[in-house]
Amino acid sequence: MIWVEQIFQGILLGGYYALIACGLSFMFSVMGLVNLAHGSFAMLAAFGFWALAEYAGLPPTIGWTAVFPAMALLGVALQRLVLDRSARSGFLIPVLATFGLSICIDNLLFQQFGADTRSLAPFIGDLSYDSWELADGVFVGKLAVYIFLAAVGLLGGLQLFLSRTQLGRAIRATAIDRDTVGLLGIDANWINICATAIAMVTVSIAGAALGMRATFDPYAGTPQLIFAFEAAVIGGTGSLWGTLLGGLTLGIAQSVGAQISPQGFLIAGHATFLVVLVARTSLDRIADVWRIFSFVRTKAS
Amino acid sequence: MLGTVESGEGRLPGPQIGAAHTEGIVLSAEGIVKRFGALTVLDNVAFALSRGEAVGVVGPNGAGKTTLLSVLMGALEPTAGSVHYLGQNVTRLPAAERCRVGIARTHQVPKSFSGMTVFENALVAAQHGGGHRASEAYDRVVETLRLTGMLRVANRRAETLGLLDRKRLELARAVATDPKVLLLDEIGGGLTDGEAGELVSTIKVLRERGIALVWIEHIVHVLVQVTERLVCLDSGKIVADGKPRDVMKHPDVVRAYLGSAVG
Amino acid sequence: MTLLSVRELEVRHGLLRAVRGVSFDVAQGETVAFVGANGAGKTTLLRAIAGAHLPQAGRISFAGEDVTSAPSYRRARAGIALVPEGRRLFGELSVTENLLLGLSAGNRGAWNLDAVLEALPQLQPIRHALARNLSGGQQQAVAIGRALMTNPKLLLLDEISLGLSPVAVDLVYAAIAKLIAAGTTIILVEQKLDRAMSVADRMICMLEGSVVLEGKTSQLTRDQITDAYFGLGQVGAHS
Amino acid sequence: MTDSGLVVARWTPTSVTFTVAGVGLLLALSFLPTVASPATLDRMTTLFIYVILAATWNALAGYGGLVSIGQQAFFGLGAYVTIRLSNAGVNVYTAVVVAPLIVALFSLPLSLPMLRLKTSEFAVGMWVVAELIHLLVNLDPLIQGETGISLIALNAYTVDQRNALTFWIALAAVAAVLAILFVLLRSATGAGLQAIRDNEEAANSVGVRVVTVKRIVFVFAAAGAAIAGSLWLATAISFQPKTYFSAQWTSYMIFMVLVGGLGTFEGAIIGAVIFYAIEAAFGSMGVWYMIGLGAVALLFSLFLPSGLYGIFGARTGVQLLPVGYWLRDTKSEPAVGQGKAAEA
Repeated sequence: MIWVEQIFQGILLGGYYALIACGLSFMFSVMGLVNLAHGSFAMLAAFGFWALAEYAGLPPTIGWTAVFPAMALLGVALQRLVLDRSARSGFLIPVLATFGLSICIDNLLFQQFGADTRSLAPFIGDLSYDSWELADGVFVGKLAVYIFLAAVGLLGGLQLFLSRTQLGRAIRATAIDRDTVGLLGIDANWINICATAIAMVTVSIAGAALGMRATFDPYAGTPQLIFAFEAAVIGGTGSLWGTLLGGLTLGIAQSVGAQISPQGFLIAGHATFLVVLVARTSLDRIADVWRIFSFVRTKAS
Repeated sequence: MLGTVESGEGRLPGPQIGAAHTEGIVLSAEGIVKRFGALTVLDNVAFALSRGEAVGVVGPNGAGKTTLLSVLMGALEPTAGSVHYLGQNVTRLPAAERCRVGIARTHQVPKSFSGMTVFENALVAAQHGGGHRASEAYDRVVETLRLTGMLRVANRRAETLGLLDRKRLELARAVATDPKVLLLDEIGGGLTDGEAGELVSTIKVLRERGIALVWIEHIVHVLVQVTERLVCLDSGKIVADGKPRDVMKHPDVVRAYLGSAVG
Repeated sequence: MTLLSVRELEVRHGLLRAVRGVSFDVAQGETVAFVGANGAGKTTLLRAIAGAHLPQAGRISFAGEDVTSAPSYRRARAGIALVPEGRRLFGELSVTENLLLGLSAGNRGAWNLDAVLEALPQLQPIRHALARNLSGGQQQAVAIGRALMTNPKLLLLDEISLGLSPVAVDLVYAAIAKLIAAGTTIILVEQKLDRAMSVADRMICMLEGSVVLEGKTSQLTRDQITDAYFGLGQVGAHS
Repeated sequence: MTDSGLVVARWTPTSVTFTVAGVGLLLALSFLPTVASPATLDRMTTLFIYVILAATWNALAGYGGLVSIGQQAFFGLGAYVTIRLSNAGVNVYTAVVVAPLIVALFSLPLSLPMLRLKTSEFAVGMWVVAELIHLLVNLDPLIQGETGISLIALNAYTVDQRNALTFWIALAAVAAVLAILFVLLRSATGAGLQAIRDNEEAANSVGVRVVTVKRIVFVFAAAGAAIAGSLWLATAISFQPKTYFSAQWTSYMIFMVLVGGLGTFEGAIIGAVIFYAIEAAFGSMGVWYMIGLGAVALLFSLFLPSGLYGIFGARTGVQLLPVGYWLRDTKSEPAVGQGKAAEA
């Protein structure tokens, strides 16, 4: 029973990971960019929510009307000033540029807000601790369920947006062949700006989720980035449903690991990630061996 | 090194290519199929190159010529079929190892080591592909650069070269690996008559040394000065193979190249 | 009436002068074919007209407006559509999705999804398939359909018979004949001379980036074109 | 070499001067403990550690194209293995020297799966490896989790002895790392490495065994980061996993190499010296110092991706260290093509 509960908690946790991985995976699939400042942007959004609630008395339920547009605008600036410029010089430069950017953001947050850990929980009333009792003694937090549903909704919504709308199709086409979309009347720069803005809104949602379910501090972006990466890569970068699956895998691995030992939480997550990564690259080798084998067998018969 | 690659072809009973026939063959491909997704670029291509022979490859754009070269070199693995070099199956041997045993290529779009000098570009090839050490490698490089007319720019960084010199550098680098088989991909495009003449005499020297050649080129009149055999590829199939004069008159070649209404 | 006017166009790829001082006009409703050997600059010329390459010198005006420095998406919106060499479909998108992207140009007209599927009936049964899984001929039809969806005033076709089986080429050219009959202005680049001559009003032959021969298809002989094609007919010398 | 009078030269007057000066400087520095204060020695040791970190990360990313953001794995392991060896009774300074070799051995099997990954997966994969190793080290009862442990065996030495010994080992290490890198870059393998940097596919088709060459730099970079870690432990004495396995170390490496010049031998050293100077001048500013570092890294990657030495090299054509080849005609000087300097 304890295992079932752990796995259930892992699934709910995985929902959060899918949420934080969503923007990263989206930007990688749309622009082929590895954005190392992803976690830092999530923290920036979380602090945005916190500051609005603390200083202006606007709870996150209202605060999003300011945070989302602000983050989207930041996305426009990010695309125009950093990503577009660095993406032209290969893989390495965007990685280094966003790395530098993340150091700036983290420390600016520290400069502004100090080392204290914060949480959005005080601003959302009962929601932060309310729960449903599923069975005798088995409780499930309402917030965790809502976050999970938000992840499914967001990933599903993005998937629908990408496959059903003209802008979504244009974003996918631009990801495949930036030069050719121009021939069809699509301004690739504008599309990439839209895509970055969307990614930044999803990052804001993830930042809000983190802030409500746990505590955060200016340097909390880095571990979030790692979790996002793990979820995205386990699920296969570039596939949104894969990202959900990757988030769930990571969440379950961590939950089960935590049950084994206190340190097992992180170790199991990292180990699962590496095993999946190595197994996937080894599949080619296995396929090779199989091909040679079947080649020999057909020759021999 | 080569022995570890094959998985038992030699032990198979039944009618194989006769020993007398394979004797002089240095490089051969059988039943090569290459697909990229739904697109079949090479469709059951068979091809054999004798020792010291020079073969020109012609055919319209998209016929699969460069893909064939990449399969022979090992840069691409065929979907089906096999490549043999000096009697050994090298189908699964990666490009670097094939180069070390004596197959070298040039790239259609020059891929120079841009931050290194011309001398250093060729030196990498002589040291790694050719297996030469120290001063022996230097001698090899100097000789190769002289032969390809690149000695005059030996100390220039490759990124400062013009397109024609970059193509020459492709040739120099391939030659510096001491190949037995040289695969050339459109190294003559855009040359003036004088330059084409120089290229032809360079290639003739290589032939005198016993290097076998496969040369893709669209400028047929340059090609025929060096090769005694032409292969025409169209839509991934070999449509003609023989003496240049016969191949260029072959109805399928005329159709493939110019369309059926002409000639 | 002149639809497209190209004057002294120069396009470079790095150090290579791919197009050297090319000038020509295309009238409304006309079909012009560019022929020439590989590397003659035809594809570059077409891409420069579509805005995929920006020229180093010269002028391109379309429907009376100077578009020389306009980016490709502006030209597509103005009515220039290129069916690029190698088709350049979005492989992970379905046939329908590829076609619908043509609507991004924002030009409403006779061509919509139904009209394209009617004009290119071979697409009807495969419209939900992913573009990368199609055969070469089917891909070519999608590429043409996608360009038509932008409702172009000028259609640029680059090597559309490349890598196609003879049957596929027949189908594609049947579609082109329909377009010409409907009054579409077309510039096509084609290695297969007979195909080009069968549809074009005018032929322009290029060699090493320059125009070496130009004339009405009816007034040019095949020998003239072949000579120009190979540069002084050196291949003919041995036969 | 041949009757034609063509000679392959590897040294230019500038590079001879610079190399002799460099070797001379290192030799002169070895006498520093006899004259300098312990504090000076300690600062110099820090500089040497930075040079080692920059030079080895540059070899990995700049030459091998392997962008790792997980080199702190080896940095931390270097320190951890030193602690473990010392705890097992090995002389503490022997442990500082031997630990990196053990870490290098460990990196060899690690390279098998890691080098099969694509660039972005490799970068992040290395990071996760570092996190995982960090967590596993925390499990060691000797380390007591994040509490850490001190290298108590150092107490057997006086402060002066410690400073001098650590300084000498650091000096020897920096000399060894630079010498190995120098010899490596001058060798056929080094030429192959530069070829991979410039065009991996072409390197493959002229016979360069790309994965083997990359494996050599991977292990070399691991050993370099490890000795930097063991030396850092020798100066800092205490080992807290969090400090040693911090991604901050990799961010320093990236900063130094990016500012100095990615993919150039000299650039990494220059970058390390600049970083050291910046840290000395602004390190006390705390957060604003970090913000400044981040901003400089961002600006360099956007506007000066080839770094200071890259700009210097492109402007002047001067080569300070002779890793290249130079074809000279002893009979008629101008017959062989224009030099790098002449054409610039």
